[in-house]
Amino acid sequence: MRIGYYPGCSLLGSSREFDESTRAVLTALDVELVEVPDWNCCGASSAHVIDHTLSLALPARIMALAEQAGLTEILAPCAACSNRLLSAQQEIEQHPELKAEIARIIELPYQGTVKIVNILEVLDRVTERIAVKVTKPFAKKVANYYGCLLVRPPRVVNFDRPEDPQSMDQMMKLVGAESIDWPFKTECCGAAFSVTRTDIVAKLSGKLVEGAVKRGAEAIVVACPMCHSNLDLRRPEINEHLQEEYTIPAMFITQVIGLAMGLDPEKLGLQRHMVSVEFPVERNIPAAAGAQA
Amino acid sequence: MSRIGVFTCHCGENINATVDCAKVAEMCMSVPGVVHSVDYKYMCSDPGQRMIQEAVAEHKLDGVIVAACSPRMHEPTFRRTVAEAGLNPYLCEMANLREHCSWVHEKGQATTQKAADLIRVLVEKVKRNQPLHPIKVPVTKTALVIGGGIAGIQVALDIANGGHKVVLVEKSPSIGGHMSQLSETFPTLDCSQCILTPRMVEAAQHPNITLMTYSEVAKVDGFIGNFTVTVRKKARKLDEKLCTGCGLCIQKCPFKKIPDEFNEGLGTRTAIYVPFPQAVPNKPVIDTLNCTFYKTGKCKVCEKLCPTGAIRFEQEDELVTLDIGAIVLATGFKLMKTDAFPEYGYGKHKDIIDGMQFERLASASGPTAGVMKRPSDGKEPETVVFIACSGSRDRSKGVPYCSKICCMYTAKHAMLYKHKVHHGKAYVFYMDIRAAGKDYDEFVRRAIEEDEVKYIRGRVSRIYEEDGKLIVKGADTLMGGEPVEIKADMVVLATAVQSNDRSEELAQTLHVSYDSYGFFAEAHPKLRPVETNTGGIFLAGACQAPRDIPETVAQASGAAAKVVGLFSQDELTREPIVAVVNRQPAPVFSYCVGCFLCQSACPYQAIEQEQILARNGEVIKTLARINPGLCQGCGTCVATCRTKAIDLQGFSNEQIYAELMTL
Amino acid sequence: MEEKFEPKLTAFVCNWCTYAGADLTGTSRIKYQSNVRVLRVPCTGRIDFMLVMKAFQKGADGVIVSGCHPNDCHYTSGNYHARRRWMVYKDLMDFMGMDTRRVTFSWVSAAEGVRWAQLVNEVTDQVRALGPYAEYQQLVGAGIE
Amino acid sequence: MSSGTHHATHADTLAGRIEEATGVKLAHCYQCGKCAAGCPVSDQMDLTPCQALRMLQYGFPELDRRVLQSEGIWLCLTCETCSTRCPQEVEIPKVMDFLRSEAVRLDLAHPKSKDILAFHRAFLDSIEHTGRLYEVGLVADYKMRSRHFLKDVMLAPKMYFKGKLGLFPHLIKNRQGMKAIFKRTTGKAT
Repeated sequence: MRIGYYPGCSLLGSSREFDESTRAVLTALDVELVEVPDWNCCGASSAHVIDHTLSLALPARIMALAEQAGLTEILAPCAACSNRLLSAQQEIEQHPELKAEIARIIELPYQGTVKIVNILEVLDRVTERIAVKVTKPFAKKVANYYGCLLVRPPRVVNFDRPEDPQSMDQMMKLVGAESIDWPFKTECCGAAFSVTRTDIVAKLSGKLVEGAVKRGAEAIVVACPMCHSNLDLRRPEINEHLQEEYTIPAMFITQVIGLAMGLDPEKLGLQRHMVSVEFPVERNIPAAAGAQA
Repeated sequence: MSRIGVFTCHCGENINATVDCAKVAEMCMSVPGVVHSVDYKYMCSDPGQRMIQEAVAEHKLDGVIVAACSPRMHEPTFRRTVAEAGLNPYLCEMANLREHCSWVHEKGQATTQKAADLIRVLVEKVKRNQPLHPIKVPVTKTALVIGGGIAGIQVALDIANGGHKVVLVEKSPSIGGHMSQLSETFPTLDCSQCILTPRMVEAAQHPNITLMTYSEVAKVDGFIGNFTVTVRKKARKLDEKLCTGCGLCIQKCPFKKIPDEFNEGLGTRTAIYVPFPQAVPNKPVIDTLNCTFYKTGKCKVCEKLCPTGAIRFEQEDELVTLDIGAIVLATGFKLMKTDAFPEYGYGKHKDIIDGMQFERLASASGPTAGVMKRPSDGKEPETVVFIACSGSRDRSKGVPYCSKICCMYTAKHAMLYKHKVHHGKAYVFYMDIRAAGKDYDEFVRRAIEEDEVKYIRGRVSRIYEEDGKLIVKGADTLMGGEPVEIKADMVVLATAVQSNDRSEELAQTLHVSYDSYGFFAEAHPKLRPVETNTGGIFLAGACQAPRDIPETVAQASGAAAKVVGLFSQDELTREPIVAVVNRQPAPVFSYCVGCFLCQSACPYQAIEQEQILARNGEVIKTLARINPGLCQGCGTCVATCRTKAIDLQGFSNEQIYAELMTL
Repeated sequence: MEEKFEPKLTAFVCNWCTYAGADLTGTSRIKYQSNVRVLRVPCTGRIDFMLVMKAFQKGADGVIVSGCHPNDCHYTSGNYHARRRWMVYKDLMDFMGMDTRRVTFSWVSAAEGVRWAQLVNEVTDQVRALGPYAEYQQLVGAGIE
Repeated sequence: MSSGTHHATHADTLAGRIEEATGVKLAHCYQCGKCAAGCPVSDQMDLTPCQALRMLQYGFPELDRRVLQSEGIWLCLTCETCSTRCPQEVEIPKVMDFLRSEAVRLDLAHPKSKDILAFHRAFLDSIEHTGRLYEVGLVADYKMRSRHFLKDVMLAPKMYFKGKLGLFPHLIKNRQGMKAIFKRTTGKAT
């Protein structure tokens, strides 16, 4: 299987481990990733605040480049990126007069024919291969955290059900984990306020961490770099807000699957987390030195 | 040679002001075939009508044209006038000089000319008018009522008391419907079963009513006064004549773990069961999907124990054919299920229930004997949240319409809860309180003022479970949308009222229209609310739109009155404006070539196939035949017919072409 | 002196919507041009387009066909049949070299008295502008039908 | 049969401009408050979403102005919870986007939006120049704009040692093209 790949900016920097683990796991599953040439930032949560046309043009350039490279599908592991790409694609589709305008702005022909898929959709196609490769079942209780952008707005993403989604839970079952039943699967973590309104992030993400721990989870599994950085990088602020010392790690779904498939934790970028990925019973996952946040 | 009389009316000054009526009368005299032409101030007045009748006799008229107002106004008047003078009423036509001429044009030569033209056109038509006779159709004076809830019971009793036979068909094992499940009723809080069960018994014992429970309508043919209905009587696996309803079989049935439909899944029942103790008829049925014998081939405990030997495992469904004169649809509604609400947990929380489940919890005959216990652990709920408009007025995930009954029953539920749990707290989230009805708003105010139910104006965005409580996240829009969070023990969703399962299928079987939500369509939203567009088929209750008990009963009596009115005649008279297929002497028989294109065009299924047989029984020709009982006279088949074999009486090709020739 | 051309218009209208609508125009005393002659039929579904041809043959310069709005047909679906037939007929008319601008297909409900007056005025003006339909009448006169 | 005529929303009101730009018709909102009930930050807003929509429904200039000046519109996280649950399918996040850009355009933005705007501007500047987000540059730029020099100062070294912060930007090849996109949309080339 061969598929276009749009890592997005976060996966080059603050969420490198998502890129590393995605590549590691998909390579092990014989999925070939073809990076979109000379890709740019999708505009994230900033472009649409400042200028609407810009928020369409930036994703359109990425899709146009993919078309040029002969790609029919793009995997965008970052939930925010895939959401931006999908929204822009649909809006241009609904307003045909925009198509020419956008093509002029980005100086590239744009068809809008590339299919945008998220990491769960790609993993779902290779469940049989995953099942075969699971050698070290991830026998932990996990809280699956989907966040906002993977399932919302349903009219745009058309993926899983918008409340209480199930796709991650099924994937976790496949690799031996037990998913807790919790109500915060799609509650917002504070998203783009990570830098500007850390107080709000501490409160919203704090509710998630607390809720997961309270229900016995040993790890929070995510599929979005923004969610991950709020739950991981912002843990000190969360703990301060809650007056607690929560050490439950937040892991990317690809890291969990990678571990279950017996891949090298270092290749999965586990050492990069601020909250170390350590489990009291199982000791075979080496915690990187100085990983205590 | 025709002898036509033309009578031009001044209508006071209404026509005469712009049309020179005397001139028109004079001009008409020169039209070939016209032997008499006069004008008069008021043709519809007594002297005017007498003038026409005298002229018919005096001039031996064989056609009359009254040039006056719109035929939609006075055509029946003048047709009656000529009929009294001994002329066939269909030989009288009206020229519309008022609405289509004098009122819409300026005074002048052109207007007078147009008036004369309008008459001239009709002279040519009347020359070709045939005497027509009203069509008489016999009436079978037996009504079929489909649905045995309060609507169907009321219709059946009213028709039966009017002296006519009624067959009441109900798909479940007992009549009673949703009303039998209710605890108390608003706005009086009287016990639902106490007022309903006497009616159920009365219906069962009425000499004019035949109950067919556990039965469904399979097929309907025919037309008003003359329907042929096939009913599928589902096998109860029991000889109803032998069964005494002693209930021993039910007590001893070993399989007792089936979710009980009557208790909305809050209790269990056995595989052989009656839906509820007061069921009518009080005869059990065997649920073959759950019965151990049908699953494993062993058991038959009921058969062994039955003192009268009434159990019949081998019994099959039976088809019964009935001759019916009128049909009343009273198939009721269903409630949207709690699993339709993503943000309220897709129905996974046991303590989030719908309104009907609350009725069973509050009912003295319910699974808790009327004691407030929540479904998950049987504890008494100390805080209950009621959410109105769950799925109603929600174009996104529910239905866009208002379900009408929820405001009232939610107030009732909150009140009943407070009466049972005095120290409990009841909260109602609502958007608007729609309590228009006698004593309705007073009832809601009582809930708020006397029973201290807290009403919060806002929708609930989310419900989830935390530490054994249901966290209800709403907002109070009367406080600017301030978020409100309530930790509840139980949540009751007033879920939307929807049309019953398979109502579209039934509508198609009966050829009645239905709206996009599956509710049956009335013939006119204001003036014909209990009729359908199909003659002889009427509506009662919530199968037409959400409605409460008083409205349902009123509409049921209205539908019954329509049926009794229909049955008061031995024959139905219909306008003879119907299509006919022409007949020719053998060997042609008809110009019809049997393509049956007309059949697909006819909106009333009025076109049948007729075989012309030779003496030896051989089919010589298959022709279209129009059933005058079903034909409504639209003429679509006439325009569709390729060989011009069909014509429409009163608007025949000959007549219309003749009209055209004069223009 | 040549007289000003006044077109002859024939209108086929259904009894339940457009005829009643035209009645309402009258009761509302809304004035319109007097060139139209109305023929009442039960339903637009009754209108065989041979009738329209006949009208032209007999000297009509324009024809109006009007009935109930879609979904409002007194006979449930007669107007749909009329609409379908008109779509086919229009192409045929065009193919035969007849002027399709001379037939106006419209919906006027029983509540649209104003609309009926507008329709008649619009069509009258339009047909007046087109001039007499002499071509067809000459053809018919020459025995070509 | 239609007895009424369709009126266009008055384009001179904010509601009219919203409908024109986003296609969202504010008259659809019937004030049920479900948006405010589910919004993760409505408790911190000076105007809750339903309140803001209510004010806009009037079409009064003074109410339009109050909405544009509110802090609430800057707190919207675009999490789409409201639009997903709205029974009337009102796409509130689209409205919020438009309100923010109007507030900036008319110079009415709430003082507290300064930091949030500074962040978005720094973010976009970063991609305008490099094509991709340059996180170190973004943070430095944001600090300059917001004047929060010491905030998160301890986080960066940790991230650097985890390999999460690159000291140098990732440059895409067609940077001229990126600049052109910005020039053609935001209308400024910096």
